Amino acid sequence: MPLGHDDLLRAYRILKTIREFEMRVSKEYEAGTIPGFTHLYLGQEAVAAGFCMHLTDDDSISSTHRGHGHCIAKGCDVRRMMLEIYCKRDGTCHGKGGSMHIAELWRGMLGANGIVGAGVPLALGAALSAKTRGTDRVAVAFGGDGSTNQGGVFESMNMAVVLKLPLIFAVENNGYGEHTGIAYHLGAPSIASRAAGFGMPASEADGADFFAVYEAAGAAIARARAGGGPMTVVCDAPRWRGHFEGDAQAYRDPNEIRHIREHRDCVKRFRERVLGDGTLTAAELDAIDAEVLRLIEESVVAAKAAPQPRPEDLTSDVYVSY
Amino acid sequence: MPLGHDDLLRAYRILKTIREFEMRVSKEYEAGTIPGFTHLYLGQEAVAAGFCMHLTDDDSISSTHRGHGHCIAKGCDVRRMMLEIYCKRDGTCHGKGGSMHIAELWRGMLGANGIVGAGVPLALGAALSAKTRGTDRVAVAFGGDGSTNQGGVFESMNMAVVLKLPLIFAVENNGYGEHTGIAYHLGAPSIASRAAGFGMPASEADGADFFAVYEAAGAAIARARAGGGPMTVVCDAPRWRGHFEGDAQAYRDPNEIRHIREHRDCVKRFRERVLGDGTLTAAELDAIDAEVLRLIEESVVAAKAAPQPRPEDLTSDVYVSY
Amino acid sequence: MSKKSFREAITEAMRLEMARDPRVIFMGEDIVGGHGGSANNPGASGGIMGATGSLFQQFGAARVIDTPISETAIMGMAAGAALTGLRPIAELMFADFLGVCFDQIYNQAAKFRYMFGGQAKTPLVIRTMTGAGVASAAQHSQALWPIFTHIPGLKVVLPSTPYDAQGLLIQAIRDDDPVIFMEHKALYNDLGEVPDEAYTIPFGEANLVREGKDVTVVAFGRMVHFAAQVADQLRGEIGIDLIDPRTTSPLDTDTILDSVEATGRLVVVDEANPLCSLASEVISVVASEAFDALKAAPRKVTAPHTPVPAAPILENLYIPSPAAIERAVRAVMA
Amino acid sequence: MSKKSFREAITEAMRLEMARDPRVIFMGEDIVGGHGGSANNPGASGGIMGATGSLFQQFGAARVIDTPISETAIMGMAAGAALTGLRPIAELMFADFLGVCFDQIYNQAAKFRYMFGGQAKTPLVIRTMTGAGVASAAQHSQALWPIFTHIPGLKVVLPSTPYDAQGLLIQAIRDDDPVIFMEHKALYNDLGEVPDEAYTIPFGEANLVREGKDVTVVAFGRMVHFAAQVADQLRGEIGIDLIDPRTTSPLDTDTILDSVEATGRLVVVDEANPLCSLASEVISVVASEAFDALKAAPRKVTAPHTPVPAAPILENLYIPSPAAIERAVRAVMA
Ligand SMILES: Cc1ncc(C[n+]2csc(CCOP(=O)(O)OP(=O)(O)O)c2C)c(N)n1
Ligand SMILES: Cc1ncc(C[n+]2csc(CCOP(=O)(O)OP(=O)(O)O)c2C)c(N)n1
Ligand SMILES: [Mg+2]
Ligand SMILES: [Mg+2]
Repeated sequence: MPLGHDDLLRAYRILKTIREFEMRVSKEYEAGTIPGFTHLYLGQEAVAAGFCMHLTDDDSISSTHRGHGHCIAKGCDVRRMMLEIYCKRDGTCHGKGGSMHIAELWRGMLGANGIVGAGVPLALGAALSAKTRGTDRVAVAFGGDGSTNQGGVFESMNMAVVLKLPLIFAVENNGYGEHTGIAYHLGAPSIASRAAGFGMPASEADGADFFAVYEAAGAAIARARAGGGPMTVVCDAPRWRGHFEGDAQAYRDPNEIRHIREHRDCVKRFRERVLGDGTLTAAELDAIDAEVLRLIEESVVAAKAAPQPRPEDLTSDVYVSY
Repeated sequence: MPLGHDDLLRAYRILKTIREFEMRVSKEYEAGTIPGFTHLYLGQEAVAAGFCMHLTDDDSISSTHRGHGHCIAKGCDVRRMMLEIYCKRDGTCHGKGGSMHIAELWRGMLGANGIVGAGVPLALGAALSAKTRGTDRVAVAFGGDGSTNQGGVFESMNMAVVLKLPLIFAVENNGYGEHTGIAYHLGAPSIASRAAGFGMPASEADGADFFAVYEAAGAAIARARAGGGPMTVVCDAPRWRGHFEGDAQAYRDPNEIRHIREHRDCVKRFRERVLGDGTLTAAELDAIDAEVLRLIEESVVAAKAAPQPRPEDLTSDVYVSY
Repeated sequence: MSKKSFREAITEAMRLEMARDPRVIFMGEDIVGGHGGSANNPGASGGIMGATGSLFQQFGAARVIDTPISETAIMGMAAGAALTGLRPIAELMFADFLGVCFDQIYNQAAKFRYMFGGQAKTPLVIRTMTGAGVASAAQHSQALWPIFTHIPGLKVVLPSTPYDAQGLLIQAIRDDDPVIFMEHKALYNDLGEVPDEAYTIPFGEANLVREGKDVTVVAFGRMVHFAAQVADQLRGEIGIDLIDPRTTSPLDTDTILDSVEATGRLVVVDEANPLCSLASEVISVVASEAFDALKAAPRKVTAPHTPVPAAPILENLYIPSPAAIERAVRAVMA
Repeated sequence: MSKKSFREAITEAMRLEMARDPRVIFMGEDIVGGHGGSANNPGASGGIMGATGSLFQQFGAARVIDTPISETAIMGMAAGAALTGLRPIAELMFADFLGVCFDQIYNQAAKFRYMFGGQAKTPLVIRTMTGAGVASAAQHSQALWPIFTHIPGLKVVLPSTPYDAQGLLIQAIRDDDPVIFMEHKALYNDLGEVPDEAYTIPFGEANLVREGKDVTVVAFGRMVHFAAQVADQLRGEIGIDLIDPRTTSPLDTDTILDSVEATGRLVVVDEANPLCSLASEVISVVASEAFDALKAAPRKVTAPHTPVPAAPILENLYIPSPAAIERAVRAVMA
């Protein structure tokens, strides 16, 4: 899976799109134009990108409450995502899901999820589909460090090993479950060693380094595609913002945030590396930057102006038939 | 914790009482005098005995659907247990619990449990009580090999480590969860290694050997009492009967059952050892045998003749007040 | 047509649909049995009710999947498989176990379609054993259908006969929404005439079990038989219009309302606990929508607000009895 | 007396009881916050609603216990602690999460006393956030009290004011049965006069919020305020007897029946989904037990049979509105 020129451009576009999308959502949220509450993926972009670069629309991912990045990396329509975050009629979910439930099923994006850990058994099901049909498709279950303490996640680990399913547990360790640090909530020496105890390989990668994630994810996905069964990949990923927008973060040392923003910025690192080794040019990157910013700007403008759901939408789509 | 003479007599009495109790329940069940369904502890006696010999009424245990042995080892009133199995008014639970829900709370027996794995979080709570009150009490959560695949059990393992609770996970590996072998249902190399992955020590013992269980349990319990936190002890224990009484066991090789009955009979092995090293005499053991048989006989006769619950018992004891 | 037990009718429904549609798969604990056992003969056991081993022999391990005791993973796996193009049947051995996996049912499967703005189809069937009557005590005897019925996005089926079981299960498997299919354990050995070929019974269409002009009796699941017994006993004296809704969600309120319009009297019989139950629901619908037709206060006959006791003598008092139904019928006639 | 918010009243109830009784402990996710964080200051966060950090400062880590995200272990731990002599308060952050831990609540805590033949006391309080109204979508907005109310062995509390919240929570903590204490998230900032010392409000005693002789309106939780608004608007024209049951299990049916005996008309307002709901339950009880008093068909005003939509514009249509309540009141008067 060496990354060609186009791959690198695509990777950068994903990283940058997530970054700018989330920066803008943060700003708009603060301005009070977005309903509900929202959890941003800022700082963790390399994880979603590093995994999804290996996936096609036929592969599935399940996601979390912090799902925007996974959606973008999996190729979801960014304009419709923004419409959804604004709960508008033409959003991905017609305004009925909002930030925490964005899904694009035909693209294999099985939904953000408001229940911690609940996406994992769903990805298990996608992996079962893949195996039952005799395909080489895989499923990736994204989840946070905190989510790895949920019973359903453990059950899924054992089930995936027992049934030898093509499922990758992609753990995003950002060091916190809400306001509680991993040093407190995790009894095991590490998430990876605990996962390995279930009888599957587990690797670790620097989640602020796209290339490291890409490599670790690629190995796990290739193994699963070849029938090797499940694997866990734990990525250390910095969370730039609070648990949700509006979180005062009194539990964090401001230096921690400053440090990760300065030294563990995956977009900046990507840029530096590809410019450093000459695989991409500044002009190429700047062009993407400009396109991304335009896309986000247009998305927000459109979302604000877009029509609301209609009253009759309240009762539609509960069932296929009833 | 060396076993003195009285300890050995007590241990033997427990082993023998469980054995004869279950043999008789099996017989009576086949004769159709016992309502409902029932799961027998036959063959696994050394596990309950080996653990409970270390416990007092102030320590707690949680149990499973296969709970008779745990109850007896924890000191529950055998006559009232038999009454309960017959669902009679003077049974441990006044006939409202039956075989699967026998509890004697004041003795720290927190109940058999019809939901696989569900007793474990309850024992976690007992361990929390012990710690919160500043006592050196401990809790033991009994569970089968199959139960270790339940989410709530995993959650409890992590929780116990995080809160450093005096809880011992006593796993009774009888090789089967209902009709499915552990070679199929367990993805990990072993139950102990998976538990160790949670950040606690895990040991293994021959569950057909009372002395081996006693030693392993003693180490774990002493550690917990001293504030060392949770531990897992996995005991290999043979299941003599089917999953429940009436199970045809087509999934088992008759030789397997024959083999374990001949070579892994914990009562026989106990007898041979204490007679062999001269710590107990045949007369002492025979006396206990006779007493136990009389107790069981009397219990069954009494249970059969005992009065049924009264109609008004149907609606009593739902709440303390309502 | 042939005589089949309720149990056989269910197996037959699965067999017919699995043969027809390769997307139908079946998963659960010990639905095959024997994997990893010393006799090494998967299928030897065929499920705790002995109903499904033959499906494994016929369709193989890729489509009849034994699982560890991990209900959250099972239900989530089934829901995820349904989202990605399969049509899974997942067995929850006892309905009582919903507590360890409810999230995957009501927050996930039931809500996908709505949350995702109509994108999702979740053709998932959860088969589960329910009900009291075999001295299995508080954690293996519950009804729980009011809980499932409360949840938008779920369909809930309560068959009362082998004929209905087969037709409703085939309908459930072909249905594109998540369906909870509740099998009363006291009915498994009931026999009835059942067609050999596939047929479906639509959801939301009640069965008029007996016709009568004096009292409308709505009964669910096993209670249909108790109510029918009472209807037969009272024939000539009191005419009972006995309605078996067959599905509680959707609920065929039209048939119930039409009947009450004619009889003016209503008794609802439900084995579930009384509060926020189907019995309350039916009475509420009738009181709100057929108020003028009602000639007497409607009555419900349900289990008491207690767990299920182990002792058979108490369990018999717990379960609504034909005698209690008769008393209620006479009371509304008074 | 002092002015307190609903949120403060809840914290105060816990504080008073924890100070009074050393057996009372409190556990949940992030109820303290800050453990293991880089600022290393436990209590810095004080719970997702900012309500409980001060309890940690006052009572320490042994009695105010932060947990991993493991609701089954939390609820089971609380139930086991209650069985062994403590009086735990366990927080389930959102009621919507009951799906991952329901077994420990309804098969364990709720059934101990009955299954064990009266041996057990389970003085457990589960505090949980509930309800729609803040655009939190389908998995963070549910009512779900009908499900808890259905279960024998549980008590269910739905406070509507700061005063009631404090008194009912103290009652809950002193109660020897498992209590589900449901806090509506749209009420947290409501202010009210609340005594500074401990007081209790008994369970099963409704509050008569407004008196009137024309229509009985029974409303739950947040809906009490909407109904009161309607009662005030219609004063002079239509007299509304507004009843807030405060607890749904036990349910004060006497007060409701007495009122309907006087008014002959009934409207029930419930934010929960409609099927097998409290609204249905109340109508059913009244239709069965005050049939002769009823002058018109009772009506219910509930959420529709749908999940909670994210869009505020839809959510506002989802939640029963004062306008819808008024329409129902006028309809039963017609
Ligand atoms: C079952 C459940 N419990 C609790 C919550 C509340 N909650 C939402 S996000 C979160 C923290 C999740 O932490 P982690 O998995 O590390 O993800 P992160 O937010 O760090 O990305 C919690 C506790 C929930 N949504 N679902
Ligand atoms: C949550 C739950 N799932 C399934 C069952 C049905 N069941 C009862 S016992 C059992 C097997 C348990 O196996 P194990 O833990 O090894 O205990 P053993 O019977 O071998 O003692 C199963 C699946 C249950 N009671 N509860
Ligand atoms: Mg995290
Ligand atoms: Mg076993």
